Amino acid sequence: MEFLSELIFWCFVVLTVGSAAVVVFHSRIIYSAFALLFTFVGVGALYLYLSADFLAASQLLIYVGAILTLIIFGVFLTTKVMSIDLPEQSHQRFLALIPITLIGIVILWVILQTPWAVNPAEAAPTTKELGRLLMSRYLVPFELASVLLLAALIGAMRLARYFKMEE
Amino acid sequence: MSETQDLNIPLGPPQEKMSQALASVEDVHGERMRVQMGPQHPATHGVLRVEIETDGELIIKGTPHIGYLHRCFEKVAENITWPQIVPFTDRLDYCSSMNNNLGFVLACEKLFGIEVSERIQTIRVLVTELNRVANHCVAIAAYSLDIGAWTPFLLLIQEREHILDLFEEICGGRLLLNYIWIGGLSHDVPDGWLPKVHEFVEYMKPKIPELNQLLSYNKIFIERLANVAVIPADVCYQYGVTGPNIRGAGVKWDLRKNEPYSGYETYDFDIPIGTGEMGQVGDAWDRYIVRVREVEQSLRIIEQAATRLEGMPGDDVKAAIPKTFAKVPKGEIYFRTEQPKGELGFYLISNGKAKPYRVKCRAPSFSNLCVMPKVAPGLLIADMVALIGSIDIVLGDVDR
Amino acid sequence: MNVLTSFCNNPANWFFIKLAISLIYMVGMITFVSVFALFAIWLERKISAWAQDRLGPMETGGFHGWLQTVADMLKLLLKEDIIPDAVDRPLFKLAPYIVFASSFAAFATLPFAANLIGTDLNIGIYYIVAISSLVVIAIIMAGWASNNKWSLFGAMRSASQMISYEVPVALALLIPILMAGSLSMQDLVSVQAGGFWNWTIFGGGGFKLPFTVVALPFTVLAFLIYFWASLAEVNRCPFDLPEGESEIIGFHVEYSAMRFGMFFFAEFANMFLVSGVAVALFLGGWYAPLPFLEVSAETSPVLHNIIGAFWFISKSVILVAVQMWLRWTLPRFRVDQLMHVCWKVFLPFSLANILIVSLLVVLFNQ
Amino acid sequence: MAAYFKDIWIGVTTIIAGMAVTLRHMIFERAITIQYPREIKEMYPRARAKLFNTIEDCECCYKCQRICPIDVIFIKGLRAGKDEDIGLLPDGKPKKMHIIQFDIDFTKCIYCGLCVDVCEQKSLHWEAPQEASTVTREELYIDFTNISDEEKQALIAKDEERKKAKAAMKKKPGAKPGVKPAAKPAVDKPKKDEIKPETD
Repeated sequence: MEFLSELIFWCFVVLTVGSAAVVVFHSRIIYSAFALLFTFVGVGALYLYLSADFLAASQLLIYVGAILTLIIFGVFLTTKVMSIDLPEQSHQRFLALIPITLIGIVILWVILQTPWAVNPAEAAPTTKELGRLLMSRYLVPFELASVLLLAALIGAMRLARYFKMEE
Repeated sequence: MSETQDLNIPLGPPQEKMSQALASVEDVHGERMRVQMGPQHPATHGVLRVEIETDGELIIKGTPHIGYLHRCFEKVAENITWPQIVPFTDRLDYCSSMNNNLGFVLACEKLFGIEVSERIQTIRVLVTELNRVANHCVAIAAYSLDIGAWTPFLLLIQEREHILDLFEEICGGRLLLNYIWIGGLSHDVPDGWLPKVHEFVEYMKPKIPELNQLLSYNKIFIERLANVAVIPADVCYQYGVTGPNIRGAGVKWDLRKNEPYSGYETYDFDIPIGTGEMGQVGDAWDRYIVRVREVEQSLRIIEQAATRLEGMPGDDVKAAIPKTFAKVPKGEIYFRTEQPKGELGFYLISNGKAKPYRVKCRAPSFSNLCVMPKVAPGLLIADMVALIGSIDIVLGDVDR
Repeated sequence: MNVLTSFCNNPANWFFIKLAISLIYMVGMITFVSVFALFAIWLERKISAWAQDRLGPMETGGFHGWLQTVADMLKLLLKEDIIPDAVDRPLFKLAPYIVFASSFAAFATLPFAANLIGTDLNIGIYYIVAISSLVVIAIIMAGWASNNKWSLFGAMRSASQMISYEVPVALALLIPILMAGSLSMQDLVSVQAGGFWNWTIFGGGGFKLPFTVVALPFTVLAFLIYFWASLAEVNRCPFDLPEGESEIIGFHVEYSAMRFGMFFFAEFANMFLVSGVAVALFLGGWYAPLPFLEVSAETSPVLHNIIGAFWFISKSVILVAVQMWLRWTLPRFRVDQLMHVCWKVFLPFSLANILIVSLLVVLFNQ
Repeated sequence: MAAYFKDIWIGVTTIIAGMAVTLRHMIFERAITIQYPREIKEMYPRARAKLFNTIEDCECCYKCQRICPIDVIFIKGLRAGKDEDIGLLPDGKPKKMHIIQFDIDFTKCIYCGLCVDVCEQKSLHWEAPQEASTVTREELYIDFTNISDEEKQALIAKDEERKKAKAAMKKKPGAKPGVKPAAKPAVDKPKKDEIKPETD
């Protein structure tokens, strides 16, 4: 049974990484956008393996339901979306090598430094605890985030309006 | 018809707002989408193609392209004899064949100087008003379908079926009737038909409040139509829009009252006009409700005509039909009648021979459709459907 | 027999047993959804026919044409699968599966009875809301891949509509969640035990009398908002703009054969899903309207589940029938009116509703 | 604000009113569907369902052919000899014509009823069959004559003989030489396999 569980886990890993590769490497931007769907779903499934079920559902709801839709709309609204050819060749290879090496070093350092929890997390309902934390310890960031979103909402509405109503 | 010059007609407030919006849209966005609505589209009532330029769902330009149903009516009519044209007039506006027959026949009778008896005139009024009810049933039904309500469609088609049954009994045809002939009628009224007409009127009367309850005063329906696709009276004058459309714009113009024919002056009926009850005068809802109220008025006329006929002695309905059309008076004439969709005019030139020299048909649907490029900018795609439905076109009539 | 018992008793094998049960449940659920979709399509035809003084299908299968949709499905299966030349083939082929899969995946936490539930996640209702948002992407995919302007219109409309209406749906669902204090479907159902006066729609939901009377208008309002907004979620009339036969024909205009059938199935599966959620959260789930109409788990666990499933399904079917009744009565909204109704009517009402109900919950919970 | 709530109120009440109407139709109104093969609706006597020509009564006056606006009636008659007695017409006059062709092309007929009206013998009339539809277009090209091909050929031959005799009679005084050639195909109806389905 361990084997089956592992198998499913690796299936999701392949799904996530494979679709992420499509997102990065595909030459047509619309395919990249739709491949993101599978990446998000795969990441959500990986959250489930960490017993973070609330987070998994939130991942689906927010990233797939809202953000991905937004990205796809963005792609649609890009002019001449059909004829965009993403450059497949890089021009300044050596120049690009410097930041990439730096970033790689940072990531490697983080990976090596982090004390990874190798035992599976305890499967316990996290929802109530999350709610408590958000309403007590992390109240200010939570509220700040909502204020930020509200401001973004209002700004978007202002931008989207075609014309001024008569005052 | 593809390009219409701008006539600088003052528009109502919502459209003004929309045209302002359009101006700003043109500044901001460079790209528009050109969509072909039709010729195979469920809301175009036939094979009409509307070429629309949209920005999102907002229509910037809507141009009707016609001719997919062109059958050369006028040219065909020059090659057949006078009485043979009558069945072809059925096919102009196939929803109101009787009225087309009557328009052509009255023009011919005036040209040839034929007088018909009062009884024939009364029967003609009766059947054309019946057909007006049937036509408005189809118009309202198809409109409700356009707006997305299915049930009124089938309920109204059901009422229309009763009228078609009456027609089948009186002349044998259901849709294409060929009942009114030059100088008379194809058949006399059969026995037991007039009581059926009375029965139908009694049956139909309560159906209109039911329709109002189900559809006309439904909030969603009102919201879809009120203030949408406003055609003001001056635009109607300029584009030759007639029928319920100009009456919906608040103009009391009905040839049955203004230029009475076939004894319409002796009947007691009103002309319903749009009053801007739910929004602006001349919006889609006004045009719609005028049709509903016209059904009521037509039922009144039908009742009066049927009562009159019951008291009238029978005579030969074919007495005044000329024996031969080989020699007819020379001359030309333009005669117009009030068809359910608007003014139906026939311009006939006779050179004295059995076949007409020229037949020109002024079809109401064509003129009504012409107003579309004027009204379409600023509508949403869903409003375009509401516009096409509310001016009630039949493509057979537009293309001829 | 002994082998089976020992197999079952070995904890190492429990995983396989669980897997087998899950597979059986899954297959059973697919069967149920398909049969329900067939039945619902037949019911839709019948209801439309009755509303329009017609008879509807009468021939196929004898009694009232009950086999008609089976025949239609067979026809769809046997039809040529036409894929237009200019479409985006991979996406075009993929979209119907995603639509069907996501609407089907949500059935996992729908509680049909006390033990008839795929998995009683502790975030059950949240999971349903989340997973049904996948449909949006699939519909956009279908509309885009069709390479047809009309289907793109449909996809755009659908996406904007479903995203907007997720807000009032979620807010309305918060009311029973607030009252029950849990996201688990079975918890949400079990607080409504014992007669219809304990149902959440009537102010019950785990609370006793004084609260019930005060909260009654607000819970009813929450139910109504949920029901109407869920109509938009599943693209039903009067919110059927993505299909909008008379305007834009719909996002699936280029689809034919069974690919179209998948969209069709998914629509009816979704109808059952939203009705099922409404039943579970507002209308007492699998509890009978009156307590004596059900069998307690002590007397017979099997019968308890069967009777429970009966009540759940019949309540859901009634709600589905109401959805159909609405469809055959009302005209369609326009795009801007749709948004108006969502943001300016449903949203303020549901927000106020949440405030009031949470206040009441706090007041009466002490 | 008042308008906002009023709008919502009107919306709710009118939706309920509409639903009441559909509910009434669902429950109280009887379905009007006629289940066709089992229930058959009586057709009215004047119904323009299908033309039928009682060939025994036909005068072969060509009036229907002339009035037809779209020329779908094809008639060919041969004058009977003075000595021949081929029966009487409904109004008592003796028949004068052999009808060797009376075809109506129902694929083109527009059912206007003009031909029925001009028929003085009432031989061309409307019939109301319940099943007027056919599977092929060829079946809609209906031949109403009741004579066999041999009889037809015999009649044509006889007619040609008579015409020749007439021409010979006329030739004697030395009149016009250009008599119409009687050899032109007597039956000018298209052969059945020639009627091709037109695309519409």
